[in-house]
Amino acid sequence: MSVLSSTRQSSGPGYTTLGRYFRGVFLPKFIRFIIILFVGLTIAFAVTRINPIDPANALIQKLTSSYGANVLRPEEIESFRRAILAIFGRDRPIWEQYISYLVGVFTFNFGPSFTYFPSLATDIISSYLPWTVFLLTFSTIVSWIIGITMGVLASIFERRAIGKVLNWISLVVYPIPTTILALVFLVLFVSQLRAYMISPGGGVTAFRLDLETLAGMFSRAWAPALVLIFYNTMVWALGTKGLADVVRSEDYVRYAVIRGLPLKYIYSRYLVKGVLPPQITALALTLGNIFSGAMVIERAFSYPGLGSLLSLAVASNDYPLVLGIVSYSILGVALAAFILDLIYPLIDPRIRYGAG
Amino acid sequence: MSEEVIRVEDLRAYYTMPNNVYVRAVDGVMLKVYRGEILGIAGESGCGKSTLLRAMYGLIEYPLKVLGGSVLLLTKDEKKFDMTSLGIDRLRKGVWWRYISFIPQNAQNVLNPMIRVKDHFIETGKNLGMDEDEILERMNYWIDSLGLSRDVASAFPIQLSGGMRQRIVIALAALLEPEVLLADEPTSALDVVNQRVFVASLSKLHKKLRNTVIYVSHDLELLGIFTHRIAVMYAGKIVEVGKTDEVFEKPLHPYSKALIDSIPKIGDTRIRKGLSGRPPDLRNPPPGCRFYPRCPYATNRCRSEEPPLVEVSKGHYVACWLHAKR
Amino acid sequence: MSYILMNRRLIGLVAFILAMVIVAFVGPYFNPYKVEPQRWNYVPKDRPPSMEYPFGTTTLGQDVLWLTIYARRESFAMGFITAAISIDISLIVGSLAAYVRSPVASEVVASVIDAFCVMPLLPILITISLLWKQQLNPIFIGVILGVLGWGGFARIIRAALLSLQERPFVYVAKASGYGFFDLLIKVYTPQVIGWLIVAFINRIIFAIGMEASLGLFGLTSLNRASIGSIIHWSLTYQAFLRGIWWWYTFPIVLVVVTVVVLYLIVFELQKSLRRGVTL
Amino acid sequence: MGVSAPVLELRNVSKYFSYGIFGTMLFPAVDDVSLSIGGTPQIITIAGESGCGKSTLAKLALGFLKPDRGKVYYRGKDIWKMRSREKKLFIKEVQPIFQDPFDTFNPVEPIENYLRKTVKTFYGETRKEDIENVIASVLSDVGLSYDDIRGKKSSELSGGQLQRASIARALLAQPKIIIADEPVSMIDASLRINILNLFRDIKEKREISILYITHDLATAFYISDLIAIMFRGTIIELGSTKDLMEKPGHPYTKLLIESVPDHRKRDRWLSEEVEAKALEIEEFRLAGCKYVNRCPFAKDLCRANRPPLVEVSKGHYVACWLHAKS
Repeated sequence: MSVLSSTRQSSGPGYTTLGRYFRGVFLPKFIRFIIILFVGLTIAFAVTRINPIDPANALIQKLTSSYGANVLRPEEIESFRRAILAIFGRDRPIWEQYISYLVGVFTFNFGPSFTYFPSLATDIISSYLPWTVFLLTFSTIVSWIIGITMGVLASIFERRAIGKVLNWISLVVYPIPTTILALVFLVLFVSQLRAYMISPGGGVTAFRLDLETLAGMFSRAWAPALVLIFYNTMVWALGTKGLADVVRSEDYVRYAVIRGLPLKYIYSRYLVKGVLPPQITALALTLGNIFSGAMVIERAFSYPGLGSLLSLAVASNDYPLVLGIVSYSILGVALAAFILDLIYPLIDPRIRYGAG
Repeated sequence: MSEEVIRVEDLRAYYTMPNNVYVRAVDGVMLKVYRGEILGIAGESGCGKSTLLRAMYGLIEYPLKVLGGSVLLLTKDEKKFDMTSLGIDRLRKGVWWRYISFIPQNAQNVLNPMIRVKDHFIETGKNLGMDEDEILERMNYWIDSLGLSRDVASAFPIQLSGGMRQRIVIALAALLEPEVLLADEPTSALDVVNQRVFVASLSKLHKKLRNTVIYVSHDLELLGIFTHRIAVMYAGKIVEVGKTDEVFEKPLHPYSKALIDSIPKIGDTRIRKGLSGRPPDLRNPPPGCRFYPRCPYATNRCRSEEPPLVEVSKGHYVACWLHAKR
Repeated sequence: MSYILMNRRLIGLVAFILAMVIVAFVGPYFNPYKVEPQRWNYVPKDRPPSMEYPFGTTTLGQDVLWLTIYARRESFAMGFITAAISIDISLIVGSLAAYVRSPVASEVVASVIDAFCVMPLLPILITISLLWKQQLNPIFIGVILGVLGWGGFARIIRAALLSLQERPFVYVAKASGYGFFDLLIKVYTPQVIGWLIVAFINRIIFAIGMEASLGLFGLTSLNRASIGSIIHWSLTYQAFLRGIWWWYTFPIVLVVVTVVVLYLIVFELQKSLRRGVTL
Repeated sequence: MGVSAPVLELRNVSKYFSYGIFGTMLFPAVDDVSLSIGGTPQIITIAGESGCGKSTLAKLALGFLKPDRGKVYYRGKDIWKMRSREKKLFIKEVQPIFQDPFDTFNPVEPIENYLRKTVKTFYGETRKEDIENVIASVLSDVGLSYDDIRGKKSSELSGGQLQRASIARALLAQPKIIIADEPVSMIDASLRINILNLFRDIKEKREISILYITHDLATAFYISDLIAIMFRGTIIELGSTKDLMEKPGHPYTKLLIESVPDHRKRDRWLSEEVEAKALEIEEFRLAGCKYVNRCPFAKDLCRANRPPLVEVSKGHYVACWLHAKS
C-alpha cells in the first residue's frame, strides 16, 4: 500500500477530512473563543459593578425627573425602570445580575439609551456599527497588504538605502500613540479639514447598501482611513521585516538559492508565503489594539463610528450605551479573532497536515 | 585515472569577522577530482570541508570570501568554468543544476513546507527552461528508481518521513543529470538505517548517471563504505588523499592514523586511544604543520615549516615531514 | 551587562531618557510660579513663544513650558506604575501557565492570557474612567492600565519558561542540588531579565498612548498637567482652529520624542536578545 | 540482582505525548518498558534510532518526567511518592550527563558553581579549601586541572573540556548510577574514544553503573556489558554484548547491526534493498509489534498483538513472534 493512501484513510494525523478538521481545529478554537469572550464580558460586567455610583438609580432618578414628567406615560416609565434594574440592578445576588447581563448581551437589549431616549441602546449602536466596520475592515486589509510588502522589501534590501529608510520610518512611527498621530494629521491638513472640527457625530445616515450611501460614507471616511492605514502599515511593516529576516535564513530558502532560483521568485513566492501564516496569528492577537486605535481616530475626525458614539455617550453619562458599545466591541473582536484562527490552518499546510 | 573534472588550485577561502579578522577556513588547498569517481572529504568539525565544498559549487556569499586560488569545473563538452569568480548570478543561469548540483546539510529539512513536492521539481525545472511534462516525466523516473511511491509527488513535505524527504532531495539534484553532484553531510542527523538507504540511493544514482560525486562527512567509516578516494582535511588544509582502501589499510598522516584508530568496530573490543588537545584557532593558525601540537612525531621542522603535499605512492598524497623526500 | 556597555548607540539612547526623567522629576522644584502649572490664569493669556515665555502661554493662562515639564513627570510616573503592575501580573500568570501540570489546564490559562491580548482595552478603560470620573488621577489610571495591559508579556513569559524547563542546564542544576530559589535567581531570572526590561519599557509607551487617548475622550485627570488633559483643553478651546499652535505642539513633540527614543531602546535590546545574548 | 531491591527499577513504564493543534491526539513515546539497574556495576546501553523514545526513557529514569503508567522505584520506593529527604538521596545516587556540553552548565555562571554546589549538597564539606581539594582530585580523574576551568563560563571552554567537567560534576555526588543521554555524539570522533574509556574506568574503579543511551551502535558494542535495542518506545531486544553480536534475535537488531558502516563489508552494505517508508508517528501508535510495517517476516499475528519479551537464552530476551509461542 502506498504511504500516502495510508495517511489519509487511517486515523493518522492531518486535517484533510471535514470531520477531523472539526475535531482538530474547530472545536479547540471554539473553546478558546468562548474563553476569550467570557473573560472580556466578565471584565466589562465587573467594571460596571465595582464602582462608587450606582448607575441604576442615577438613571431612574433622571428618568422620573425632567424627562419623565411631561413626555412619558407612567407605564412606559415603569417598563424602563424594570429594564434598567434588570441590567444594572444591584439588589439581586451577583451571579443573577451576571446572567441577566449576559442575556442582555446576546438578546441585544441593554435598555434605553439615555441621550437618544426612548430608543434602545442597541438600535443606536447598530446604526453606527456599519460605519466602523466599513472603516476598520477597509483600512486593516489595505494596511495589512501594504505593510507586509513593505516589510518584505525592507528585509530584502536590508543593506541598501531603501531598506534602511523603510525600516527607520516604521521604527519611528510604531510607538507614536494613535491619538497624537491623528492630531498631527489634523493640524497638518487643518485647512481642508475645517468641516471636521465641528462637534463629533454629525448627521448619521441609515446604512443602505447602495452606491449613494457608500459614496457618502467614503467621502467622510477617507481622512480617518488615511491615518489608520498609515499607522497600521508601519506596524505590519515592522513586524513583517523581523519575520522576513527569520524566514530568509530558513534552510528551505537557502536551498532555493542553491537550486539557482531567481531572487525575485524566491522573494515573492517563498518569503511572502513564509511570512503570511504567522502574520495572521499576529493580526488575531492585535485586533484589540487596532480596534482601540480606530475608535480614537474616529473621535478625532468626528467620523460617525462607534468611537464618536462612545464619546457622545460618555459626555452625557449614558451608561447603557457605554456598556453596550464595550460589550459589542469585545464580542466583535473575539469573533474576528476566532474566524482568523479558523482560516490559519487552511493556509498553512504544516498545520493542516501536521503530525507533530 | 581518467581526465579531471574539478581542479582546485591553492584555494584560500576565508570568513570575514568584525574588525577585519579572518577565519582562514580553507587555507591553500590543492585537489584534483576525476570524472566518474566518488570522492569522500573527511574531517572533523571546523576543518573547512564544508567551506571547500561550497567554494567548489561557487556559493560565495557574505561572510565567505575567496582571497586566492581558483576552482575550475571542466565539463564533458570542453567548457571551463572558474567557479570562484563567475559569481552567483552567472552560475545560476548557466552552470548550476545543469553541470553541477548540490545536496545541502540536514537534507530532510530543506524542502519548502508550504508547497507540494512536485512544485519543487516544477519550479527548478522551469527555471532551467524545461517544460512541465518533461519535468514530471524525469521526476517520476527518479522517484521510481529511488524506491519512493509515485503519490509522494502530490504530498506536502510534512506528510513524509525524514528518509523519504532526503531521497526527494537526491531526485531533485539529479533532475538534469548533472556531471557533478556535491553532498554536504546530508545524513548527519539521521539514524543508521535511513543513512544506509540514503547512501545506497546515492550510489545507485551514480551507477545510472556515471557522474562524479563529492561527499563531505565527519564519519570516516561511512565514507570508507562507498567512496573510491578519500581526502582527509585538518584545520583548513588537505593532509592526505588516496584510494579509500589504501588510506584505511596504510594511513600515512599521523592525524589520519589517529582518526582511523579511534573508530570503534563492532566485534573488536581492543582498547583504542584517541587524540588529546584541540584543533588550532583558525583566526591565527600556528606556522608550520598545523597538527604539530597534537602530533606524537612532531620535530622542530614541523613547528616552523609547512610540509608540502607529496605523492608517496601512485595516487596517494600526504603532507607530512615523515614522508616528504629531503 | 557586558553587551550594553559595548553598544554605544544604546548608551546614548538610555542617557537621553535618563536626562528626560531627571528633568521631569527634578524640574518641578524650580517652578518659578508659586502655583502648579495646570492652575488657571497665573500668566497672561495666548502669548506666543517669547523670551519671557519660551513655550508661550495658553488660553487658560497657563505657562506651556512648565505644563510640559509637569506633563512629562505625570507620564513617567503613570508609566512606571503601569509597567510595574503589569510585569508582576504577567510573571505570575505566565509562570502559572507554564507550571500547571495538565495540558488542558495549561491551554485554558493560555486562552485567558490571549483574552487579555485580544480584548480592546480602550472601550473598557473609557467605561472605568467614566464611572470613576471623580477619583481620576495618574496613579489610578496607571493602576487600571497595569491591571488590564499584562497580556502580551504573559505570553512571552509562558513561552520562555516552557522552553527553559526543557533545557539541560536546568536539569543538571536540579541534579546538583539547586533548590527552588537557587533556580529562580541564578538560572531562570538571567534568562528572563532581558525580556523583562523590554516589556517594562513597552508598557510605559503603552501607558502614555492610552492616557493621551483618554484625554481625547475628556476622561483623564483634567485637573492635572498630563498630555491627555493638555489635548482635552486645547481641543475644547479650539486651539487648532484659532491657530494657538504652541499650546499643543511643544507637549506633543516632547511626548513623541520620548516614546520614539524609548522604542529605539526596546528595538536595540530585542535584536541582541534574539541573538541569544543574555544580559 | 542481589538480595536488596535494585538501586533503580522501571516497571511497565509508559509515557504519552500529545500532538495536533489542541493536543487532542496522544501517542506513546515510551510504551510499557521494564528495566532494573544496580547491584554489580555494569554499563547498560539503550540503543535505537533518533526519535525512538530513548531520551524520554532517560528523563523518566531520572525522575524529571512523571510516567503516565507504571512506576519508577529507587531502592524499592516509588520516587514520585517520596518525601524530599529521600528524594535528595535518589538525586544523589542517580546523576545525569547530557548530550550538548555547551548547554549543560548555566551560561551566565562560571561552571565551577555547579561543581561547588554538588559538593556542598551531597558531600557535606563546607570549608572553601576542602571543597576545592575534592573538586580538584575528581577533575584530575577526568583529565582536567582546576585552573583549566577556574572562573570560566561554558562559552570559554571547548566541547571536550565541558563534557569532562560534566562527568566530574556527576562523580562529585558519589552516585551509584550515571544516566548518560548521548554523552559523546557531539564530540569529535578522535576525542570521543577517550571519554568512552573514561566511562569504563568509572565503572571499574568507582563501581558506578552507567545507563548509556546512544544511536551509535559501534560505541555501544565498544564499552557496554548489556545492550537493549529500543524501537518506537518499546524494548525489542535485551542481551549481553556477545549475545547480540553473535546471535541477534530480532530482525530490526540484525538490520541495525548490519547497517553500521564498516568499510570491510562494502558490497553487501550497498546492495541490499532496505525499507524505511512509514511515517514515524504512525509506527508509535501501532497496537501490535511496532516494526510490522517494515519487517520482512511480518505476519497478521504481529499486527494484531504485541510480542512479549521472551528469554531465548540465559539473559537474552527478544520481543518477536518468531521466537515467542502465540
